[in-house]
Amino acid sequence: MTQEKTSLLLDNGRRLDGRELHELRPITMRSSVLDRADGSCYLTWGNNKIICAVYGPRELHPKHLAKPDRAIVRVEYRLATFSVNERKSPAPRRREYELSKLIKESLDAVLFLEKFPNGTIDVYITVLDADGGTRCAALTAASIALADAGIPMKGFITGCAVGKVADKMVVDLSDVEDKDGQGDMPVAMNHNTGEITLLQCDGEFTTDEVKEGLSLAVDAIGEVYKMQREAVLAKYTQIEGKIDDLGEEEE
Amino acid sequence: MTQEKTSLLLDNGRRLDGRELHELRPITMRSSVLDRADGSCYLTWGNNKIICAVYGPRELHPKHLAKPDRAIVRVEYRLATFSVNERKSPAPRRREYELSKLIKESLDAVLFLEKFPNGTIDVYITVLDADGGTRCAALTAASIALADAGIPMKGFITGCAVGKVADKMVVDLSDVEDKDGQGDMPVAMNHNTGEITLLQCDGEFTTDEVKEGLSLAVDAIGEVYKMQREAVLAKYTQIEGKIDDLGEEEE
Amino acid sequence: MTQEKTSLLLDNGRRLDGRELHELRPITMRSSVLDRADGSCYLTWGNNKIICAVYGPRELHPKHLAKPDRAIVRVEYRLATFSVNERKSPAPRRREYELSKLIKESLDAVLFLEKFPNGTIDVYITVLDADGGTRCAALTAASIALADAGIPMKGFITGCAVGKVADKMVVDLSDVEDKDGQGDMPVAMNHNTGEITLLQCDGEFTTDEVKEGLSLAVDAIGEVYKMQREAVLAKYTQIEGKIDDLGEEEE
Amino acid sequence: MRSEAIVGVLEKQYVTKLLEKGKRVDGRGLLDSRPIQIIPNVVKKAEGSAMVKWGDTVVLAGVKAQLGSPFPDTPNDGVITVNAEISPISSPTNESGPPGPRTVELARVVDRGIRESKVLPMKDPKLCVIPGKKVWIIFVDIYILDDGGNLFDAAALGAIAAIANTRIKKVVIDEDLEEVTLLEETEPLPRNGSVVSLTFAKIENTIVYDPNLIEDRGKDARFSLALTDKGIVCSMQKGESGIFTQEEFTKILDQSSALAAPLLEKIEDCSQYPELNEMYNFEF
Amino acid sequence: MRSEAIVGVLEKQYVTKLLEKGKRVDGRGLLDSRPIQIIPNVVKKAEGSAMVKWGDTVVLAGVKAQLGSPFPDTPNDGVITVNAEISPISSPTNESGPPGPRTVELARVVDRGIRESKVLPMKDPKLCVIPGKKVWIIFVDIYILDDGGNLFDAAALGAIAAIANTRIKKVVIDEDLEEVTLLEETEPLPRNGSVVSLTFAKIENTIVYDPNLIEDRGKDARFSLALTDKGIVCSMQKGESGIFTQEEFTKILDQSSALAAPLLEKIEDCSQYPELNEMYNFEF
Amino acid sequence: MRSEAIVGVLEKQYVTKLLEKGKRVDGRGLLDSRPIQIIPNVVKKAEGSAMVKWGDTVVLAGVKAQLGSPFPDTPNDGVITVNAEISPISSPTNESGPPGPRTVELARVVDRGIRESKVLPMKDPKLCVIPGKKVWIIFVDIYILDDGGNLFDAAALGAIAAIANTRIKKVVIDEDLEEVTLLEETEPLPRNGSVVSLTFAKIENTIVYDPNLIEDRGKDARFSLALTDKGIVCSMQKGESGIFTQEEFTKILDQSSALAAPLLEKIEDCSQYPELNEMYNFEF
Repeated sequence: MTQEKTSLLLDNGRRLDGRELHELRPITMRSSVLDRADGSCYLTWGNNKIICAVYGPRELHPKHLAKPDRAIVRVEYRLATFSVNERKSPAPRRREYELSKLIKESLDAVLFLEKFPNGTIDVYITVLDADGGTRCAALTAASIALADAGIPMKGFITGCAVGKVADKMVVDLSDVEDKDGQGDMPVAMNHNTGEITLLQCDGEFTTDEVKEGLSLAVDAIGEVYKMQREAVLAKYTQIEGKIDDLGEEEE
Repeated sequence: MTQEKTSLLLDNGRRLDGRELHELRPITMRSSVLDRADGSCYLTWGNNKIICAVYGPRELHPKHLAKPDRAIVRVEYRLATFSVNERKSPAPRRREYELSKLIKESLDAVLFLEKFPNGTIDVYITVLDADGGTRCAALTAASIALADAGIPMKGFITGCAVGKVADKMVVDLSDVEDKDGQGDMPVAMNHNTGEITLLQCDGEFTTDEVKEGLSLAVDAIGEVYKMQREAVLAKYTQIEGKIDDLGEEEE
Repeated sequence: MTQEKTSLLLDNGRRLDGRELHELRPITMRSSVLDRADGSCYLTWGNNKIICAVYGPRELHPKHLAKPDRAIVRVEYRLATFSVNERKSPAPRRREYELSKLIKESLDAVLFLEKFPNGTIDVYITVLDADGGTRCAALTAASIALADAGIPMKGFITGCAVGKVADKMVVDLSDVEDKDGQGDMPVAMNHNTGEITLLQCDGEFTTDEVKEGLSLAVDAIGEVYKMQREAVLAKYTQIEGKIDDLGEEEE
Repeated sequence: MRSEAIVGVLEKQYVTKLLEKGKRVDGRGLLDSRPIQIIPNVVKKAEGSAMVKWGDTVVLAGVKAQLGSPFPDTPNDGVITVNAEISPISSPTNESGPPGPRTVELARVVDRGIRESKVLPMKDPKLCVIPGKKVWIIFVDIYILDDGGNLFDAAALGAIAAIANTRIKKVVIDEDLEEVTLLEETEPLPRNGSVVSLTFAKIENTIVYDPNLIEDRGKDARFSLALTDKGIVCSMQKGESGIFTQEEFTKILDQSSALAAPLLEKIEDCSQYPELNEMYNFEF
Repeated sequence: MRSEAIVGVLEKQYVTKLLEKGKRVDGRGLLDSRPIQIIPNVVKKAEGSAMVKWGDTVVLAGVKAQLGSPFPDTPNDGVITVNAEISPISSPTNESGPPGPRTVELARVVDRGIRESKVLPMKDPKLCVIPGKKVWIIFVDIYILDDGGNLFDAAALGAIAAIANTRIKKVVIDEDLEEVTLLEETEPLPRNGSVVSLTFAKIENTIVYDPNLIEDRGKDARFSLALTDKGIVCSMQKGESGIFTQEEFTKILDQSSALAAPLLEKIEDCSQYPELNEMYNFEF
Repeated sequence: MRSEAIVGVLEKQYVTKLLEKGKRVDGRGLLDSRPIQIIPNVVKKAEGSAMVKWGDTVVLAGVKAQLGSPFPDTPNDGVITVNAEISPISSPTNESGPPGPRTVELARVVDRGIRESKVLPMKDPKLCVIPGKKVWIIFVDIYILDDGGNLFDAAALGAIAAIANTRIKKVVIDEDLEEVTLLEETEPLPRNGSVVSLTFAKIENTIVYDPNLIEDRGKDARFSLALTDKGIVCSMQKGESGIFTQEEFTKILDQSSALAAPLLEKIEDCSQYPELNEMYNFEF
């Protein structure tokens, strides 16, 4: 690891992909991309490609799993078999089960579940191409897909990982920085309220580095949140546009 | 494959097992072979040995799978572990799932399912010894077992594979002709109506060869159908015989 | 095996661990060891360490498995992954399924199941350290845990294996005697009535040896039964003591 | 109570009343066996096989042999594994899917009978081809096709009968390369003697040998023992929730070798059939 | 009858009535295809990939290549395995979990089309690196992301398009040590020609090519055939409970090569994209 | 609402009211731990083990070591794998069967704490016996036997305590043959320092350390962090549907090393026991 510490930063202090320490990778978000789903989002984040579909609120089967006073959220986070270096078996791994659970718990925090007794909101996420930071990107996409499905929310969940590379805290680790760096720290929050819904890390951090990382994450999440809002608004603008077109056709 | 093309036909133009190009292997069929099953059939076709049991129409559990306006047919086609060259694991393979689905769909076409609302007709087929053409043999056996169970039918499903060997279309491929030949084409139909319920192929055929194959299959199925009818009639004759015996005993 | 025959007995006629031919290993039993379970037992038998928890009688889910006229007993016998020489996979093996079935059937024989219609009594046993004779030790522990849960019983099931080592019938085989000896014969019974609820063997026995083994087992079970009764009584004595303490505190 | 449960109760009352008078539902004596038919070597793709009809019970057992690695703790031994499937073909109540406890018990009891009898000489050079490297793995698979009672004895008989007519390929060993070449020519699987299973059902206070379906359904307890041709008990298994007394086991043991004799004879007949049998004569 | 079932009946009546007049719900002719868009090479971590939109159906196929051992019975052949997942993303009725019969059939039909077409020359030294020891294992995985009808053709097109832009690593072989070193440099996966799938739905007495979602739901029977660029039929599959007549199959076969032509052209376009594509232009 | 659900609501109201006054149900201070007892080396068949009682929670962790192949991408590293089972023994609501999400999260969090702390020096020649060929595979299995709250810390403590008393067999290496012979003599598993887990529950607006069962059931959010003996944070995990603020995390981080100190001491005691312990003194 000692070798990697230096080789992950260029002589000019920039990162291997040319980014500044606190710079995000390019991000694109499109909602309403799928015909059959109630809500959907296609998101790219660096070389990550993620698709998310939301179905619901709908009746939960089998009924004995339903909650009489609220809806439940079911989340399935999956890696496509070809999205990683070594082909993954189609059967989900323990990591996918864990991240599904954490993403579900994060989304719980912004949904008005008591509005839909006995119901379920199903969030299906597939990582089509993985390049580091997929769980944060998945949460960001899921919020857009939920909004796209017209499900009322207290706010958006927005995620961004920070990490430690060459003894420096940096924003938005790439795959190679995640694997060869000194530590990864995914964070997700409701940007409007400052409520943190996901925090993990692995690697080696001092407590001060953890604190610094949290601050960097909060700032980066603010930037991603702006794009997220635009993506959702864009859809409504688009619909308005379509309604205008419709008006014209009707004339 | 070029070698095999010639080696699968003898110098006299006959096939390795001495058959003519359009000749079926020896076939035997016996119904009512099992004590517990509602209907059953033991069928041999060349070295294929197939046993089929039918249970039903009976109530379907769990009930939420039942159809209020008709019965469903459930088919399980399985290869015994020792029926093939390399010992097969007892857990069913994808091929067995696919063939179960196709056999079920074929049988659907001749059953009066609307007569048995909420019910199920269960067809269990095990290939005890496999020698090429098992799906067609299985369908043929299943029709006999269904008749043996007294289940009303619009007609029998009868199957027979054709295929391509040494650039010639031949009837009823053996295991070695299936593996080393140029193509296999299983066909099943209701002989009385000419309705084809199963058609598959793999290999290399011109469209004319496919058409020729279909015609050969229809003819061969006609021959098999005759045996099938006899097997079912034989049972009733047998029962009549037994009733006669019974009469004698009672005297 | 011919070598082992002699090497499993010392020159003084004693067994490798110094025991006489008909001598039990040291056994300890403690009930009420777990806070959450309705009844529990921690039992050591030589180097065997076994924990057993009982839950119930309680309602059985799913309900369609329940019996309207009696409770059912569900038993899960498991080996901890580290309890054996080669690490065992956490998924249960066929041996664990078989022994769960036999332990359940043994316990059935002493429970008043008709007292708890629609109910279930769940017995979970985990072998934490295995050293031969675990099924007999498990049955012995389960009886104590059932009594600890306050479940009415016709008697205790008590188990003890006998076996054949160096052409002699011996009591309570150790792991090495089981593996390298000539035969193992686990026995379990209701000592008070002489009803034998479990009998198995594998190895090579004459019919006379089987009969001798049965007699040895009955005697050894008598010894273990005494300890079992004391362990259950000890709990009540302990509770009485606690009630006395409570009385003092209240004064 | 569901209607099947009530039928079960009535059926058991009927069986019990007859047994109290010393009679069985099918007229047999308490220690009589039902008729048994074995047709060996019926499956061409299998290295050995046997179709067994025992009363109304029908069982097909097949043997496949593969070269493979020995288990690390027994590097000089061939491997045998016995598997059973109580097929949904065999009765209206059997379901398909992974084997349940009843199937697992059946498979393991048959397995132990064969394994512990040492009928297969695992250290024989024909089975342990290159010690520590290449051994024959013998798969015995048993399919229950019609459940007419006493599956244990029918399955065990099928298994040993299939073993008795098994032929494995001859091999050429290249010790240097640790490579084994399989020849087309076959030879019989080596075998030392034979083993049979004897199963008894206890219904209320009566014990019967070879329970038929009705007795099997009504039994309180089951006891099976495996006996070799040398009269050695190599496996025992008491099952179900009922109980036996020490005296009852003693009595069963005393009767065992007389009951085993006709079965042992039948097995020896099975090794005499080299060529594939058609089942025209099998009386399903 | 549940409400969805009633909707299904009404929907089918509507489709059938239109078809009786020779019209389809979306205005197409009986043998017209819906619009098709393919973007090849969209997944960086995959050796090859293609995103396909076919009508409203969206499919992503990806190829991964790994060095591994050949199958014992084909020691001189590379290995291909085709897998499909009808993702719960793709419709409200698809559930997650192990593949059901519908998914298994889809995967196996696509697999046979590619395998039997011999589009991948398995004995090519580029695929069979060291005969009997090391071969490339080609995994083709297909994800159905939006189920708008005719999954068979869309999945097959995605699979072959992904294969068409697959590049595998060059290798250096040490024959003595039987070791293979992978280089960073890549080369195209060898490929012989191409193959397409043509799917027809029969609704009552009318047969249509490329069924859309509503037609797919209302169909009585399905027929797919795989045709190579040489006009060879390499796979056929009739599915569902309805039936076809011999004459209907004959008619379909006669129409097949005309329908295959535009698809074959599209596939050739996919091998022209060496660099990673962003999907900005993909019209979801 | 079912009766258990109502009990849950009342229980939480009770806990919350007490916490508003700064009090806990069992009288502890907000950052106080419950009593902890560890008995190391209790399982003879295991290479290392520890029985832990933490409040009412009982955990048994065991270590098995096996020689095996390294992962292809880390040929010079030994392998560790941590597995947990929340046994049905441990509470009326846990069911047997494959691990659910709750068990998977527990196992993975404990695994990351140990793995990322680098307590096991995977490249040490004692663990990486023949680079690229033979390494020790260390299986750490954790059984939850009594669920009295705070499973994360109890499981992590059991795991590291079991590691601390693990002894593996010495080996003799034949480099030419690439063969390893295991000796009977053992030596301690190499270990660099130590690591502990600290878990906090947030109930409404109060954060407590080491939640007991009632607090665990009533909690809105959970936060665990793994801290090494050098004060390095090597793993963090926020769980459940509630939220934390940045300030709350900061406060927890500031308290962490003081809370870790007594646990680190207990772990070192566990490496002092070479001989097998009986659990006579374990206060279940």
